[in-house]
Amino acid sequence: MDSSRATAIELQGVTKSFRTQSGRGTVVALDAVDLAVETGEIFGLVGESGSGKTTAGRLMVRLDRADEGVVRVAGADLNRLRGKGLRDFRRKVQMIFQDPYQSLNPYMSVSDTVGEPLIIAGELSPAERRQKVLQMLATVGLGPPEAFLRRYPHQLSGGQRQRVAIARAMVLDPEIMVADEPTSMLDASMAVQIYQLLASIQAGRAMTMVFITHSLAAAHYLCDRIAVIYRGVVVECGPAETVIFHPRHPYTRALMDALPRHGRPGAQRRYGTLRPEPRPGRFPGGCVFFDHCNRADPHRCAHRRPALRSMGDGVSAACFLAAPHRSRGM
Amino acid sequence: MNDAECQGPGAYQEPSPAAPAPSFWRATWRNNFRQLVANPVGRIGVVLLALFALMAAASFLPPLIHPMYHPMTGVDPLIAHSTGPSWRHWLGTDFIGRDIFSQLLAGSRVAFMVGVSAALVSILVGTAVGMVAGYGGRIVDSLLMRLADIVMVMPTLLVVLILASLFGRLDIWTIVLLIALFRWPGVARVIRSRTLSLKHRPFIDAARIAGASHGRIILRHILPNVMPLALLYMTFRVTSAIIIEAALAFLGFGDPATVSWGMMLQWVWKTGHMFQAPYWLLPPGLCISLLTLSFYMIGRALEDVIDPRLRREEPDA
Amino acid sequence: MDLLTVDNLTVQYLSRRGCVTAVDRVSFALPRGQCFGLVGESGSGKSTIGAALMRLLPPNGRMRADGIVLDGEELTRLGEEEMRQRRWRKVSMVFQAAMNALNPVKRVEDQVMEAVRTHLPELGTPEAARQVRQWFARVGIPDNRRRDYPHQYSGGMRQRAVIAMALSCHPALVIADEPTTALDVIVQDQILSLLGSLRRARDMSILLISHDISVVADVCDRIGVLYAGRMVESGTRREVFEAPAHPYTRTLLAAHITLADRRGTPKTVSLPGPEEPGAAAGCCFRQRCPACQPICRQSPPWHWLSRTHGVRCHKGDRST
Amino acid sequence: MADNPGHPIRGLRLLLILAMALTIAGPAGCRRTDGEQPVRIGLAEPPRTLNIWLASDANSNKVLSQIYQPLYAMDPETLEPVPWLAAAMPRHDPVDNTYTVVLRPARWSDGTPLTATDVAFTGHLIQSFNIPRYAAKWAPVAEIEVPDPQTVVFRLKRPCANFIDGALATPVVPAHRWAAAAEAARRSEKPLAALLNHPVTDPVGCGPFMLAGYERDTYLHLRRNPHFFASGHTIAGLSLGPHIDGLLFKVYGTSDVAVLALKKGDIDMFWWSIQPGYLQDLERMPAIEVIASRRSALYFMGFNLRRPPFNDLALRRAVAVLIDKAFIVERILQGQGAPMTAVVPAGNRTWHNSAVSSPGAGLSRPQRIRAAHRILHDAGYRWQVPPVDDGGRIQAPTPVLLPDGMPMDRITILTPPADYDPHRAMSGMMIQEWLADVGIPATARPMSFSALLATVKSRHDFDAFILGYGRLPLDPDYLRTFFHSANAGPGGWNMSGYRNPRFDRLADRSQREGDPQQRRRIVFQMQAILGEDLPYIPLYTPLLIEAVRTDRFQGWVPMLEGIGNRWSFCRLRSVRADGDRGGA
Amino acid sequence: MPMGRYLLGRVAESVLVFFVILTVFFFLFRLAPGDPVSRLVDPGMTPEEAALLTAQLGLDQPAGKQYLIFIANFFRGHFGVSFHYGRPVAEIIARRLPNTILLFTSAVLISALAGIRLGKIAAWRKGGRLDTWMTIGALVCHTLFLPWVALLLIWLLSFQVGWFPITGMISPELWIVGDVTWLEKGLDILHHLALPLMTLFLIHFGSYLLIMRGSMLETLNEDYIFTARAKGLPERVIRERHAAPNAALPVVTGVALSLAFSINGGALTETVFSWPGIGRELVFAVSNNDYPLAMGCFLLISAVVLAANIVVDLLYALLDPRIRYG
Repeated sequence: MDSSRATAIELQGVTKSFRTQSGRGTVVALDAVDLAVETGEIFGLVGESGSGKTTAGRLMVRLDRADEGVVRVAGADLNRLRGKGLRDFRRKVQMIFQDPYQSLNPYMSVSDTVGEPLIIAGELSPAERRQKVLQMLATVGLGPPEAFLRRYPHQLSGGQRQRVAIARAMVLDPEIMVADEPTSMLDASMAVQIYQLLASIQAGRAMTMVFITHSLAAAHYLCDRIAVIYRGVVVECGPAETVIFHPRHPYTRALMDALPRHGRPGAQRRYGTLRPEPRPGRFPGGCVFFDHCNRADPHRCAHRRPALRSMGDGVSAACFLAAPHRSRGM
Repeated sequence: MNDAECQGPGAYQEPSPAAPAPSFWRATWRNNFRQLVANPVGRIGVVLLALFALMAAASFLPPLIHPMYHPMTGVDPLIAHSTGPSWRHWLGTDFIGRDIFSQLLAGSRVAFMVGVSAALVSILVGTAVGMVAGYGGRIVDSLLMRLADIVMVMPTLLVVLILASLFGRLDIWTIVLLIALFRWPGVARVIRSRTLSLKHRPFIDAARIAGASHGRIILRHILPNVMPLALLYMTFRVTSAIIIEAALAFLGFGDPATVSWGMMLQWVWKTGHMFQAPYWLLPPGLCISLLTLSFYMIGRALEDVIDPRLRREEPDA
Repeated sequence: MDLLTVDNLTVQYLSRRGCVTAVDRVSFALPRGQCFGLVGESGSGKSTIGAALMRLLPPNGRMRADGIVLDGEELTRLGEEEMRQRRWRKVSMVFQAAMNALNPVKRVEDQVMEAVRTHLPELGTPEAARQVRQWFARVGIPDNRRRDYPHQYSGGMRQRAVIAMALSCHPALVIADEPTTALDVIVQDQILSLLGSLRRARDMSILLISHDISVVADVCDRIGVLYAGRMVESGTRREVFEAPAHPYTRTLLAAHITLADRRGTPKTVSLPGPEEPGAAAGCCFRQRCPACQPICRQSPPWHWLSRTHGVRCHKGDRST
Repeated sequence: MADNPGHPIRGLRLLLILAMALTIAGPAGCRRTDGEQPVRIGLAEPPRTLNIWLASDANSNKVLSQIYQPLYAMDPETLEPVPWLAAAMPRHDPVDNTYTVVLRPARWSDGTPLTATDVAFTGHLIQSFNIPRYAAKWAPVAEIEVPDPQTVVFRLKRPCANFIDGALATPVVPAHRWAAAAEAARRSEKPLAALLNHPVTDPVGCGPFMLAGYERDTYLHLRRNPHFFASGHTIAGLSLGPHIDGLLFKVYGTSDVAVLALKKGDIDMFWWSIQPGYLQDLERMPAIEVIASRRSALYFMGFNLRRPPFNDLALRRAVAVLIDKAFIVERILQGQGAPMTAVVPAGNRTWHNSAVSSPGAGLSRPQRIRAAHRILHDAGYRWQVPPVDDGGRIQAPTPVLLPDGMPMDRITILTPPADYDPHRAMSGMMIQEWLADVGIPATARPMSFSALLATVKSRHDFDAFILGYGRLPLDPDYLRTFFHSANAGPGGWNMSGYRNPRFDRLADRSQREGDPQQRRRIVFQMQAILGEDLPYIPLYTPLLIEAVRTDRFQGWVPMLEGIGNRWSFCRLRSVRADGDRGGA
Repeated sequence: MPMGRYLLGRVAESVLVFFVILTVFFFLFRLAPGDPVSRLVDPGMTPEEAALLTAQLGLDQPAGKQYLIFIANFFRGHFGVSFHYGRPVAEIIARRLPNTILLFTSAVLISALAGIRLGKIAAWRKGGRLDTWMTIGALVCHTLFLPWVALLLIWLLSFQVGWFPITGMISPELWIVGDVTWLEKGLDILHHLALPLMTLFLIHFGSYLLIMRGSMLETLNEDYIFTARAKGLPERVIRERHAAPNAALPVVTGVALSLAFSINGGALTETVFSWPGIGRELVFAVSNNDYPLAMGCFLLISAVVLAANIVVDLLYALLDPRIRYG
């Protein structure tokens, strides 16, 4: 990677916790996370449900605010953003949501939905706005666009809805786009189309994109670099190709092990880093993966949390046991 | 089993791109109305309501025919006491010789007026409070909801009764206002919880990311989504407003210048005709029940149409 | 000897707008001890087949079949009460949304126990309790968590509990309807291997219903591909994966992203073709089919490509 | 989803069984006892209290008047005072202005003898605590002396025309029962409140009955007082018993239910005015007798004479002409009353001036409009379109213009709310319409009773009002109270603000005039003046309609204010056991 | 422990709400136009006497001071003295309260039981004829105009048929006799209870039926009901053990929420049936301008509703493990 490229998104020591639903406890969604996304790349955030990847995405677009740490996006410190600064920021950073059935207001037509950011930005005349909306609809592959203008979400299929959502996000030509599992609710054939659409849009506009997903395959398919996140902690980060085919962190390896082998049982080597039974007890100060880790050192890993260390090849991993030198597996 | 599976292929019809989609709201309305009358409960409700609407509309006619058919001040010059049905007075006359049928017609107008306007006000207040509380969260939410709690634990009829006895001068609009002011918390609660769930829906997040202001989010995004619910609650509020007004009038705390069904019952009652004049006693009571029933039935049926999974409202009155 | 044979199963739903056919003349056979995977996208009718086999369609559902034979017994001829007794005892189910499949106000163990006591009353309470404990051990739920309520479990544990419940009466057939859809990769892997090992240990048959072709590929011996309520292709795993005969199967396989794919690699995915109403007649896939021909306006017949491999396509005989 | 079809019924069956059980429980409740046969009386509200000093409500009085007795009672025929606890009419000494009263031998219901000390105690109690409703009557009394246990001497500060009707008609309470309570009250922070709120559970009086039971606020049982002084005596020409075991007061929340109870035979008398609607039905029943009594009641429309527009006598006259009292009586009261002419009700035969007449009596609606138009027109009122055109035809007028050419502001007629008195509320509505006939813009507005009183009595911020006194005393001293200019201040009873020096002089004289004939002339004159000046327009006196069952008890004594009087209860006899119980 | 803290919070909150209501109504009563003693005043009373009476009732003080006195007394357990009865409000309420509790609890219990039972069945047979008629019947019952129905019932069942006593709570003829056993007295009260109970039942049970039906229908759509069916459980077990307990939960809340409304009806019923309870006393006090008593009754009713809400929260936690262990 070219280290001279500018940083579009930067997270430094970001911590975020939520109250539980009953309001009696708190859940740490992100725990002192450091991340940097470079301008113009597609950055993948990979993790299981509840790992904090969506929280990270929401912090980046300032839907939530960090409890601690600095979130810097498009040159703005999000903790200090308000008023005009926030309005400018909203124009530059957009998001695509997971569930297209939920992310469109059922009572707004397609033209209203896509045109709303333009109305809020308040620059174009109604006629220009209509032109722009039509143009965007065509861009996302909804054709003929005129036919979709007066439709409502319930008259659209899932794939079409997600395209509308993408059109809405793109209508202001943002610099940065956060896509939060945009295909998890879609059938596989639709998902591929959405991936291709995102890739082409990104390539055409040199946009920075953060792609949040639970699927290593999708991350590998789309991303330049990825970060694997587990229980609110980034455990491994680096170029997609390297992280996936030469994982350093035991958790990443466990993920690879668990991937369906697609009709070829035993086709891929197992790392065997996952314990069959989790270790009993709680280890609040230790490594987040300690209780599931087959390789862990009970003395070190249970009590101290490993920091992200560079492993070479642009990869860094948060594990005491990962070895930088033997870069081709254990 | 999810819905899409049940529908199977062919359930989802891609609209033809050539034909412009029909107006969403009109189509929704027509469709909902069809569903409403498809339900036997809804059908009875609609028919009854239409009947009462007709009565209310017709209430302007009798005084035009002859001044003695004025529901409040028109007395039959020949009749000075309550009489049974006749050609001249279809439902008979009350104790000073007024025509009961014209009173009944006027009563339906008053009932609509009271019910709909009280419901409208309470729904407006309730929806506004609910949306602001649900969307505002934290302190705003706590304050508004405590206020709602306070109002909610008070039995409306008794409170209005107390206020009526304290302040005396209750005209029908004051009563309407009072009923409305004590009947919003239930709506506010429901709208609030709906708003809370909407607030975490991604389309609200999407609107925020698009830069929408709070006002815009509430008005453009939340309001349309809570409207059907508010509408549904309105039918229930109409019934409770009618019943409370009737009870108030029956107990003698109503507006004596207004011929409402409750007032008619009070006249029957206070003049000692309770068990002597069934032609006078039965119609207003039946009308109160049937009109509230019609609204209630429509509400019930609407509930199924709008969203079968909506939490059902505690029936009240 | 097949454990289950389904012959021309049709399911229709009556709605206000008329009758909707969710499953259209589907036939398949499941040999004893094997795992049969039903794959299809949403709306293909795969879950409906599961419900129809249990005879648990919603009130507006109507089913018709030339025969559903389970373990030598014709299910369609059974009365309601007889069918009730067969459920769980002969055929049980693992559900998609394990979160909601358990009654939130009853303890998990009681819910498993309930099934055993209903269907194996001859066991007696102590013996039933012992067996239930064993099942919990087998699926890997710690002893001290048996008496918990469902909401206290994690997603994976709930799915394990549902599996324990499904197997507790030793059914011959388990219908697993999207058993891992809501789960994470690692847990999914664990659940699938658990199902697999239990199947081998107990010599059960599994009907696995999933939209995820990779899950089916991992577990199943045979695979049936559903599209729009029709079975378009079925065969052994190898046959379907290595020599897909139906254009839809090929689309499905191609659309699935694996680690072998990269942004650059071209993925041929058919876009929806021109929309045309009245799709009921003819091949159901015709509007999305890249190789659609005039003959596709007629309903395609079922071609057997091998003893196990069949396809419903006009070009079926030539496409291999 | 087949289910046992009998199932839904099971839940109902349970309820049915419960309902049946409750029905069967009935006979226990209906069990008649052979022992006591009290006269069962329905009341509309529970008696407020058994403390005589707090008992300002009708229902408490109904009960307590059977227990506590005055020195002089009212003759049912002549309505003149007759000696009751007193042995004879008082001896009046005009020189030092003293009244000497000798008591009959009598005992309290606990057996202790009634003495003059009790009477003096009662007087002192009222005076020292300023007990409302009694203190004013006792104000003229300067001194009470007890020369011997059977004699009381009252020394008055000034001549007082209604001393016997007022102070000497006060119920006497036993000193031995009240002394301690009075002493305790005197020491407390708020003596009067303490006395009024003193709980009385066992009132001891010397009346025909005494308290036997008071349960759960649903009934009150009085038993015959064995020590009743008048048993076997003949007073006011009536030989007295009582011949019945006792009185059982039952409370019915609404009058229609009470009437049902009467029809069913659950009560022997409903001691409350019965709504005319029931009459037809009740009169048909052989076992029920309906008795109509006259009342000493005044229902009137009052004006605010302190400010325009009703400070103008012409306008008041016009209103008086417009009001169709016959309509109100016939339609609203449904014939159960009489139009009222003078301020003193016609039932008060001694003091009513029958020479005063209603303006416009007997006129038809158009005649009234014409008459009112003429009065107003002569007084300078004008219309753009008058109510009567040049040809004498009635037409819809434009709002009336005052003599100064200004349009008349909308005036408000305050009435009590319908729950309190539907008749007055409805009369207000009708008057509003009648006034509209000549273009007087009036609105009838019901107002809570207390707010109404505060407005007209204290704040004086009103135009006109409709009020009534359901139970005026017989002595016409209230004329002075209502219309003397000294009472026109805030809180005073001269709510209209009526000021007429001539009337004031007459009123002052009437209070001191000892000669009944002379006093009568003065009172008649006062009524005539009021009839001219019209600060009030007397509207109607309702009749009191009561219904009793005649199949168990007979012997009711009709009287002004109804049959529920002490004479009735002392003379009632059981129908069936007439012979053998009569002498007991 | 968290449950305990939560409960404490709820109680504190309710107490706060209670005092707000108390304060608002206190000043409302004081601000109202009109003189509360006016009802006690008759023409025989001079202005001086009226002023004395006002002072003796403590009404001559400024409202703020009266409020402080009221609050101070409130904490000492004195809720004021009724203008009308001249007795402490607490004493009057204490006498009426058991009657109201008897009528109300039995009405709510019986109608809730019946409503839940029938609602369950209606939902179970959704769409059937039984369901349709039950729903319509419930709606009709629910929308009946209470005082009207009450009077008709009295006329029909008490007067015409003669099954029940006309109104009231006891038959005095029976009670004034010395030798009546407690059993007979109890039966007598029950006999009087029947008709008001029936009225309240008619009005309430419909609403419970409808709530239960709705809740049950919702529950029947849940996945675990499908699971239970798939498990081959008998239908009765599914309905009684799986669906009904879950469906009954919201009904419990419904009962608490509708309590304030039921009290409206309760007051009307007590008034029509001369049932010596709180509701009738309140209506009576209101029309007699007996502010201390009206205020006392009203505060008591508010307190009961507030307490009921807390009880329901507790009950909910007891019935729903998701809350108990959440």
